Amino acid sequence: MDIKDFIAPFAVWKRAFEKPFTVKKPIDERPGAPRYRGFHINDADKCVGCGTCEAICMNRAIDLVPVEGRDAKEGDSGLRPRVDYGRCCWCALCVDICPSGSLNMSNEYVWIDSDPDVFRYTPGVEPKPWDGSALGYRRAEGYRLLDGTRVPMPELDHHEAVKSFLELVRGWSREQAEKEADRCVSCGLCIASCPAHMEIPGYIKAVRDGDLETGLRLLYQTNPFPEACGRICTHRCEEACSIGTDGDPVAIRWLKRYIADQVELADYSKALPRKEASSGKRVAIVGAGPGGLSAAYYLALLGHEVTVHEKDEAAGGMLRYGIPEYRLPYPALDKDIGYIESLGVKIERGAPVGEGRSLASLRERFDAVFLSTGLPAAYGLDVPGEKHPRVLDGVAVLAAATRGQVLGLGARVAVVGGGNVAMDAARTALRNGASVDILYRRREEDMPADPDEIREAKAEGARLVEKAIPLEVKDAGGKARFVWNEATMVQKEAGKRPVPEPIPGAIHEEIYDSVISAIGQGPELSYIAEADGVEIRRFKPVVDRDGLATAAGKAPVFAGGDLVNDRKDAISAIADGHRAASAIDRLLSGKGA
Amino acid sequence: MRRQNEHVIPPETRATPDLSSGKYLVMWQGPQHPGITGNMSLRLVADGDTVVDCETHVGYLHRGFEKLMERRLWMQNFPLVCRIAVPEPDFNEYCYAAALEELAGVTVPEKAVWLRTLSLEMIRLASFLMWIGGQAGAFGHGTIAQWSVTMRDYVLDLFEELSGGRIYHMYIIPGGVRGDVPDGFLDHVLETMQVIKKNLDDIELVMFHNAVFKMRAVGLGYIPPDWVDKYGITGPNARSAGVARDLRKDLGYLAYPQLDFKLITGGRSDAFERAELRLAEMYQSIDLIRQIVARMPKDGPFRERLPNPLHWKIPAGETYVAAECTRGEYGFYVVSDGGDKPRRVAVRGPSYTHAVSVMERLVRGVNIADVAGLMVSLHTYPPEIER
Amino acid sequence: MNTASFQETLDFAIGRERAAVEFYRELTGKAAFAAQKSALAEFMAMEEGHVAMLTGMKSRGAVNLSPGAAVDLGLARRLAAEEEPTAAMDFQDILVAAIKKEERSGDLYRSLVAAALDPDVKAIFERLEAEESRHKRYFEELYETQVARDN
Amino acid sequence: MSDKKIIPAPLANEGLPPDERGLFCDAAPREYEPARGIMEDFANWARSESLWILGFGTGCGAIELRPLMTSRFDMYRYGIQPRPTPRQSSVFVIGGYASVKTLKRIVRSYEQMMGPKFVVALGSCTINGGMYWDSYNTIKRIDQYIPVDVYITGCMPRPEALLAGFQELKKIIRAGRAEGQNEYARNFEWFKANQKKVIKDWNMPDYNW
Repeated sequence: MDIKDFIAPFAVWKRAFEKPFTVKKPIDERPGAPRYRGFHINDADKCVGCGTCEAICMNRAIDLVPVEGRDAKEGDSGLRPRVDYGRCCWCALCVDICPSGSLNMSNEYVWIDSDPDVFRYTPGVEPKPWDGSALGYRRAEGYRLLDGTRVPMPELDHHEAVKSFLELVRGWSREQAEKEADRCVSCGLCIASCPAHMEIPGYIKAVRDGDLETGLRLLYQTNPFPEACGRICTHRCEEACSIGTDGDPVAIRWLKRYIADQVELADYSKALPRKEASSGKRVAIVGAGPGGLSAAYYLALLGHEVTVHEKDEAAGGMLRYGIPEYRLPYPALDKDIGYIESLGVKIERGAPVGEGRSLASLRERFDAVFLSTGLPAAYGLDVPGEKHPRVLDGVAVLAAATRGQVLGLGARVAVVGGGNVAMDAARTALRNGASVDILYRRREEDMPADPDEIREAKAEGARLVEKAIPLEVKDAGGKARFVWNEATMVQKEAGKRPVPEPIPGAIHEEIYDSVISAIGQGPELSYIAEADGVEIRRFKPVVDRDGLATAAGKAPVFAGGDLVNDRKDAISAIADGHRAASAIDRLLSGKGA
Repeated sequence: MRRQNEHVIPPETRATPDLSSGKYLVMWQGPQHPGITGNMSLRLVADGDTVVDCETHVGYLHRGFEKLMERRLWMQNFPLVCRIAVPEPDFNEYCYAAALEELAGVTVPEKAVWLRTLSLEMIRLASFLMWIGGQAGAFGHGTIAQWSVTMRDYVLDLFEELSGGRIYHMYIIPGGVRGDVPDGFLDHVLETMQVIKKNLDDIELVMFHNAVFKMRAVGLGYIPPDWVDKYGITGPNARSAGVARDLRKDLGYLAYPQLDFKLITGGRSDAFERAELRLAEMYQSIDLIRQIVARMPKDGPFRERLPNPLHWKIPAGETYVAAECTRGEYGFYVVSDGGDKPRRVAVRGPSYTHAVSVMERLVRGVNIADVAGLMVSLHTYPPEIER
Repeated sequence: MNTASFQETLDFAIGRERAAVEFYRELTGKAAFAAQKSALAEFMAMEEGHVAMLTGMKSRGAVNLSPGAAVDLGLARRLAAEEEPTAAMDFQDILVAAIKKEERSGDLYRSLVAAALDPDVKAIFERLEAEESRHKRYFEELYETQVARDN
Repeated sequence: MSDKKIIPAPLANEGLPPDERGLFCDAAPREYEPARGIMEDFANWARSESLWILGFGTGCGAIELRPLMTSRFDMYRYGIQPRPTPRQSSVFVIGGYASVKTLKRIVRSYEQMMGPKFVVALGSCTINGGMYWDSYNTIKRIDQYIPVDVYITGCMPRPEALLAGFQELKKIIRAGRAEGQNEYARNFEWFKANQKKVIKDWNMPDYNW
């Protein structure tokens, strides 16, 4: 110790005149940093209520609560996260993981109260002073906890694909499927949007865990057509997928296909539930499409004896005769149907109901009847000259292709319509070596077909002619001269979709070898007589929630599938079949109908 | 009376005093006591004003982290770990993240490595600044804390800018870090380092050339070098005892092998030297931060993409990842059974050895008034004692 | 407008609606199965409703119909020239027949509007024309959503 | 707070060794009776302007008290300063989570404080358990055990939030609404019953001030 040790400390007196460290008005002068993790803000319109924030929150600080004025709809649970600041640790994992990116944080941090019960609120719903704060924690650019990119699906090259009816989509390897399954956050928004309410997060988890038998069991709980649906389902679920709010939705359909593809038919019985003991009841099903066979599957499982009456020579309905082989190869469909038949379902092929096998007689012989005859008849173009021999029916063309008949479409084909049938017909024609024009009355974005289908049809070489209103078909030396009027889209009424309005004078015409009409299909209902007591309104049997069309008379009649529902896709038909099967079982077993 | 520069070699074995003799005074220091470094307590037995026996009592801050972590997903644990050592959360974050990365076989991008190093050095500086205020305060010198805690706050401002958090940064996430540096951040770092360096010069003048501090700290709490291995003493406490041990050099993790710094060791091993050594390490940290800022890659990804955190499974295995924190070796031992949650996490913090085993022995023979100063000179954080 | 011409105008309109009822009755006679009959019965009931409505207006002495014409979706003009529905008529055929019929009624009223000298009579015809356009719109909408779904 | 059920239980300092009886008060706390009108207003103003904090860092919240005490935020200018002993303090700052072992010391320190006394609770942990909501060793809601006047949310609340909290407390005190102490007296048995539910080794007197 020396004298310096007494003097040196005084040296810092020189700092006495420097600016002090003190912040004069700390509360007002010091906002949180631009990245500060303060109180939550949520864009309630962007938020879909998937609850991923709730799932990642280690503190259970987030609760999804119903919000007034926000109803559940497809792709939106109607719930919004409520944050409990008695739990929150401001880690912002919820912000990092939020699939839609709606949840963020403001840089506000002062909230004081005497009541411990007030520190919870629903951001974006209950107004707070920090709503809409521009500053605060946001997910950094290039940083996401979730993967917004789908694992690419190997597909045939389009030039290659158009040469044959080989299946276009090749399917995933185990590694690819597991990687895709990993993207799922199990929010379950998809379940609500699936007509059959399939246990989607459950089977995706099964893929992740490599437990495909569990996956298959979950699939068959609600859908006995996993091979078919894994390929051609309209996948409404993927539109609802929360990951799809800011990225590619999880490829639910391909994962379903992966499960079904990986399990051999011989192993199905190991994974799937056994048939219950015979109930001694007999059920007749009209139509061996997805609706009818689904009902058959669930009825057979419940121990009922099921006979399916099918007018065509093979089962599958539109899955077989309406969907080309390159989308749904017949072995895959046969696998689904084969398993249903293995449960003892009897399918009488080539046995149309109508003359000689009336609905009334079925009602005599069986304990219940389920009608699922679909929409087999194509509507005509309804323009002058529609009876021209080169004007073909789209559904019939597809069926002929299935039967392996020579289509004889010619070199230039026009397909009129914008639905999936139109796309299938166009691509079938392409595979038959034709050059194809697709004529649609509205714009491409209005087309009811799957965007994938449209994209692929175009990639394979089909030319899309938008806003073409069919006017007439004239004869041109055995060929068809198709005349159409170019349209312009006019928003005639607010809130409704725009109407194609013909542009005066903009008449085009083109000579085609074939004109395939695919503007829509209607039902075949001549087999239902008035005496059957099935109420029909506007060519649709009127059914209740369970699909019951009539209980009067002999055996009750149920109806479902395209015949009845508005969705008109396979999965809706499957859902109808399942629902009707449950209702029939309740009725037959007397378990409170 | 201890004289200047005289080491009291503390007795290692405990001679249980006969409390019924009436000769001894039993007193509690803590948990509610200004002379304790956190929420823990010492049961002191004093003969006159000299402590003859000490028993540490911990458990006031026990939250059961290691158990809680077994119930949470791998990623969900990342906000939890930083709470283990409150004044320097980043070491927890780093060790946990690095353990997971090792088990899962993830390589962290170069940029993240440097940002992690920056973050660790910044928190080292902040933690030392907090400590030096306490050290001076324990000897009645309140001014230092007025300065140094503010300097620490400036570092926290930097953290706030970088990560969005003041105390708990939650910046080092498994796979990398949570964001790149914001615009102008590195300039702010350099400016702040300038301010802190100037302040440290003042502190050196006022504290280390202060007769009172010298008289009370020199010779206090002598740690014999042979205790270092015996009791698992690490960090500045060990280096002050002359043992050249620093995980930054020994393990060479993160960007440390690419940085230019020397190991600082001492030999006198008393409270004064430990303080001096820590001051030197603060200067060293400033130097390291400047080096990092200068040499950090400007671009590149800052986080490796990991699987979906909601069902991230880590292959079965176990690992121990350690880092040199301000007080010594900080380590995470993580066992995975291949599931989505840790099977076992054990945290090794230096505070346990320093504040319990070493403290109980060093405090014998020390004046009651010096207990607080001695305790601070070991630099311990009670929340970290009980994981 | 004198009462007589009001009565006459409405009688004319009621006559049109009665003819429409007959139109559907005739079609029903051709129908072969339940679905056709129920659709025709529904449309016939609508026309009967119009008869009742117009009769009521006649007895009250006032026409309370909105003058706002519905949007023309333009289907009527381009759908194929009317063919007599047959026993195999499907929903499309029935709808087309209905749309065509409404279109014809509308056309008739339009020409009557042009021919009418009495502004009050003109107003009534205008309203009747608007009413027919709303009917047509109703059928066109059905056609769009139920038949030409894919086009 | 309305559903506080009074559990009638004999509360006494029974079980104390006779020689320690005299060290403790032998009566339950009483409610504070305010003086009249302007006198009480003046007293409340005085109380609000000299908040003396008990320097007991019960949890991690204590870390933000250091910046508050020192030059940058300088709470002394607001009449706030830490005191080393409960006897001199009027504000108890619960620094976040409280483990069961700490709770015992919190109760004891709180009871030893002279009235009028106030409690400020920091962070999520005191409100609803915070991130230790499923820990076996922490209590979830501090207001089950001692009355709380002001909660400041955050994890941790920043020094500015703390200052704002103290300003709020001042307002409450000035308005004469800082009822915590009276509430403790009114519901003494309820609080005691709650405390004893979690503190298993209750080896201290019930009236422990």
